[in-house]
Amino acid sequence: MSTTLLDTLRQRVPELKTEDNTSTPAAGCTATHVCTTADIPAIAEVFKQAGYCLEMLTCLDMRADGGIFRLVYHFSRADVPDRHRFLADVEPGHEPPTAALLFESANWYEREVYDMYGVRFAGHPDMTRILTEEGADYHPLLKDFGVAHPTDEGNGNA
Amino acid sequence: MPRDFVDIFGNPWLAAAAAIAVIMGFLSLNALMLIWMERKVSARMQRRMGPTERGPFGLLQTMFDMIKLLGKELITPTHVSRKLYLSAPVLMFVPIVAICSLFPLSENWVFHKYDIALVLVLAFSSMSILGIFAAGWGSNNKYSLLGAIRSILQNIAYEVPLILAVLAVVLVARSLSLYEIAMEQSPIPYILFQPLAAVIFFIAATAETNRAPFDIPEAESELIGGFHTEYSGMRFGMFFFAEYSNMVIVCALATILFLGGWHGPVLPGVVWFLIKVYALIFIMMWFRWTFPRLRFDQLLKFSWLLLVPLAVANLLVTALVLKLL
Amino acid sequence: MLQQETKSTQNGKPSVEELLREAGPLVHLDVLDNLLNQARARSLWPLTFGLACCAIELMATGAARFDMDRYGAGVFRPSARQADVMIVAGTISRKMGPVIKALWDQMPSPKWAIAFGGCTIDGGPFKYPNQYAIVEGADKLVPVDVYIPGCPPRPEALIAGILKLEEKIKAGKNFKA
Amino acid sequence: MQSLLDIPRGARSLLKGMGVTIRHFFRKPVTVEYPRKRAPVAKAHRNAIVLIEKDDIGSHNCIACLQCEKICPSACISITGSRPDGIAFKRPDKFDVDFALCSDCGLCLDVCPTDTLGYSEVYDAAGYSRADSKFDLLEAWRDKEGEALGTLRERERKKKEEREAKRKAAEEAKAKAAAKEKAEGKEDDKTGNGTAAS
Amino acid sequence: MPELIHVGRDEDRDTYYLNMGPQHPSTHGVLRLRLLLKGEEILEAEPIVGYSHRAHEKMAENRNYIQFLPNTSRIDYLSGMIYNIGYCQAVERILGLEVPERAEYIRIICCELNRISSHLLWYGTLLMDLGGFTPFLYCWDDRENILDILDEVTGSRLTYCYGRFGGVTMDVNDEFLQNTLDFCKRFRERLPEYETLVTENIIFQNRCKDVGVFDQELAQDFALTGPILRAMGHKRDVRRDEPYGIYDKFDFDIPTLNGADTFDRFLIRVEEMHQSLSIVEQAVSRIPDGPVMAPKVPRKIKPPKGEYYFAVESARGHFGMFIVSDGTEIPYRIHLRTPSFANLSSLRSVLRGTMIADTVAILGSIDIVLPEIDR
Repeated sequence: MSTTLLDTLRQRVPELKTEDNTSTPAAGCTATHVCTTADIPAIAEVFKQAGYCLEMLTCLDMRADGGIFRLVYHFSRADVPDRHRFLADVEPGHEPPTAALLFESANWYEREVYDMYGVRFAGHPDMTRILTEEGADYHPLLKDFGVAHPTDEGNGNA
Repeated sequence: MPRDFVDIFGNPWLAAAAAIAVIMGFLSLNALMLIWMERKVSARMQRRMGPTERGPFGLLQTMFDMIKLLGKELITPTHVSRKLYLSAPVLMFVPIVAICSLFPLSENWVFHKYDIALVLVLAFSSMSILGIFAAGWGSNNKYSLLGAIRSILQNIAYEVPLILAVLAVVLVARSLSLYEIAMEQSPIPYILFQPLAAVIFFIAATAETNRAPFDIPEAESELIGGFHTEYSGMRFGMFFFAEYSNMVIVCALATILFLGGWHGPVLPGVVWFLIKVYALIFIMMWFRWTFPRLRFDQLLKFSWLLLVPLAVANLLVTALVLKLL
Repeated sequence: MLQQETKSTQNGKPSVEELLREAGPLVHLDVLDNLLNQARARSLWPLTFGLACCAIELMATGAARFDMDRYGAGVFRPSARQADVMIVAGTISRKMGPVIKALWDQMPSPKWAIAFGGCTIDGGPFKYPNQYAIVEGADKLVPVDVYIPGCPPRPEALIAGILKLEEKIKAGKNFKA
Repeated sequence: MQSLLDIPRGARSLLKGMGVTIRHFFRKPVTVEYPRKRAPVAKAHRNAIVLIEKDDIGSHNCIACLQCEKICPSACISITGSRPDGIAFKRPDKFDVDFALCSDCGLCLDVCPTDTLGYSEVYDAAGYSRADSKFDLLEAWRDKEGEALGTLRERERKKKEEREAKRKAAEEAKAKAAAKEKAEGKEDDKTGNGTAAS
Repeated sequence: MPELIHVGRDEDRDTYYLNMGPQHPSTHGVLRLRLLLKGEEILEAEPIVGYSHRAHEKMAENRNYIQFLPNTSRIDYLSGMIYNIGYCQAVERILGLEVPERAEYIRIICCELNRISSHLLWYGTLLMDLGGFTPFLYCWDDRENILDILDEVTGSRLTYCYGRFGGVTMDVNDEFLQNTLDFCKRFRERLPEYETLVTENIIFQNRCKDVGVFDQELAQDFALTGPILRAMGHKRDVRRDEPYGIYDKFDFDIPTLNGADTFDRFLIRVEEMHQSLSIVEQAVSRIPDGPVMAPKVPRKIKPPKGEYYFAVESARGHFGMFIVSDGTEIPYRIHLRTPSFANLSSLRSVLRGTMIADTVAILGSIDIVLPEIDR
């Protein structure tokens, strides 16, 4: 079943690097794939046909090593536990294509990623902030935003 | 024939003033008692204790509430249309005092002997809806507006079965005077003749006072405060006051029409009358603390599609039976 | 005329303020004030206003076992116009700040505020340097009368807080913390 | 609306519902009248942390190691300690807890090496100002501090004496052993000499 | 906080915006629903969240793994125990820590009791939203019994911090087990009473039947999870699909109905309470003796570098923790995939065409907790 899925995936996105995680249960997903943001809509379409849902979408601030934001997509199946993780890198300032047209849940996820990281999504129906206060001009989850760098032994509050 | 107030005081104006004084006294005492009773009944039904710390069994709690409400600041929001907003509590309260003067409490306890008391009661009771609408429309607040619209539709919808049920009784008693209706029922209360009319009357009456499953106009969980959202201090107290007085009126009407007013084996007339009224009030409170709220359109359908046909059918059957007798 | 009078106190004549102070108020309102305070203390209507975890303990206090209604405080008024005491229960986020301020202004005048829970005293477990999301303490928004620490405090703590607020109201003007 | 046949079923369900509430009307309420009677609170209930009396010192046994201050997620503990003379461990001069910040997580109790932290019995604290929720934990032990220092010094002295006694015993043992060896050595020499001489 | 009436007249319909503002008796916290209304019928519904955003994820990045524990039970304070122990299980799986058998059983008992108490609170608030106040008080009375039992061993009533990496802080005595059994027996006797008072009540059925029907593709579109998904016919439960802890040793079935309306969501949760009761009874009867803490737990938790994901079944649905570690003691990123965030976003398309009274019923049946949405 999932092999046919991977084949259709590879047809649509040839240069997809896949790494199988069934051996490491802690990773929590059957396979991790690294792709570019351009082919996210294609991937989303494949998973939509296969009946998967976009369970999670978040972002990592990797500007320290590599100067990029890394988007993490989780596609998960309804009845059989099968989860695929997609990592897509975004240069700061670029706008990855939105997945909200295919998966409605992406609408709020992408708004949250924009709110927290400042990564805007092209084609998003309502690209506004969702969680922070009205009139907030900062993106809180960026690594350099307002945290006293935590020393190893004490916590950030010392 | 009983000596009514006009005979006692001679001059009718004096009699009217005395009647108003008695009614206001009775109503305010009654409202304090009922609010306390409602909180205690609801508490007991919910496994808790209700007001206990203020006076014996918490009896003084409502008095403190009223004094506090008197001492509150009366906010008149700027975006409010003052005339409607300020007149609403008065509009709501005046018909109640008027209705109370029509009830015969017992053989010789009646303010004035009217021969068409029933028509007056129904006329005045439909006036109090103006107060609710003035409050809702006047306070220029979307929630209050919704509450006002809902209360008008609901009162119209439940006025019709109320009147039809009352008509059935009038047919049987062949009189419009509350005093004579009550006198007719000395041996057997009309509830035995008209059980369906009694049920319809009681359901429509609960809806009339915006209580229990029909408390859509001030549905707390949807419309925050319904029509009295913008009212504070003693103005809100007046709405509270009016609601409980409405309850008394409706239950008094029910006792006179169906439970035979003051007729009862041993105790004096007035005591029987009050026992029956408070029993019906207890049932109303019982309704409130058991049932969830009807949705607005179901409420209207329930009245137009169910209560009204039943009431009309009941009326026809009564007329037929009376014709044959 | 009053101003010159006060200036001429050097030659030993008592100034007008002293005279007024000795004479005391012309109309003794404090008896009525005291009566109103006694009534206000005994019927505090809270505003239904739960923000986060402490709201559950607020509901627990209104429920069967601890029953705030024994003190007349069980009448939860949803509309701010009819509430006397605003029990701020839960973390106050920055986005919620103006809403609380607006609700406080909508409440009629003799009004009090109870800061229920650590977050409303000074940020609670969510306080760390450069915290961007919460208002650290309800007294930055509304004048708080009673602080109840705990995360979340037990329902008994809220009843104790209400009793403390009642003492404060009963004491009226000459209340010393 | 449901069909006309439903009315009896509907009415019966309403009446049975009313039966439930009226039954509760006559049952005893479950309310605990708080100030008058207090509901039993679990022993393990977590309130504000306090220093508890530890193994017969007559006072707390906090050695101001600042472990709890480091681990506390909301940094609500602040301690300054100093070493009184004659005692190996430090004693806290200031032990303040801002209970408004505390989230009752219990990490400080896990981490305390001398297990001298516990939970207080007061679960209904309420105050008129922010300062009412800042507790000074040493206040309860201030008067017992002198006596505790006495017992600690005395225990320290006893330990020092034991150490000296042990050291002395060790030396004697060594000395005796050395003496014994010398004694055996002399016999060896004698035997040795004997053999050598013959 | 109702705004002034400004009636926006577009060509044929007079519509107006109504603000079921952050302070509303039936928005279960500080959700703001901006409704575009025509009379009582809703044309557009926009849930506005963020009013209790407390920066949990930012706090995860400035304290080490053990210090993030108290935060976990405050994300969704109704299933605080499930979140707290879920976080411990996530880190244990990353570190490969073995938890002793008795601790696993205690965790199962506490999580299921917490699930029942969360469903009881949902039961009460749903009924209060529909206008019946009495069931709310009955539910709270039973919930207080659960809180007493859990208070006995965890020390707190709502925001538990009972789990540690490698086990639990305090062992459980026989009195706790006996109390749990008594509660289960007494609660089973009370459930029929709720049945007559609410489930068979004709008014309640009219208010809930065929109200807020979720059509099938919503499940995939909005990534719905939890009782909402199970009311749409999908037999999906993280405890069964991706078993964690020792859930596979217990036999409990996952209730599913396919009416997908408020009444079915109601029945699903009532059935789930029965299932949790049976799990608790099985766990109490088979709990072994032994330690409650793993023998050697590393003093400093430094998970190896990499991305990990762990999911548990909370009372509201699939709660997942996406933990990214860079090898140090401070987590690089912990993203909390909370169920209500996705479930609430489905409100946008479900509320079209319903009435205000239905909004309250649907919102109550979705059972959301605001700080879990705003994190």
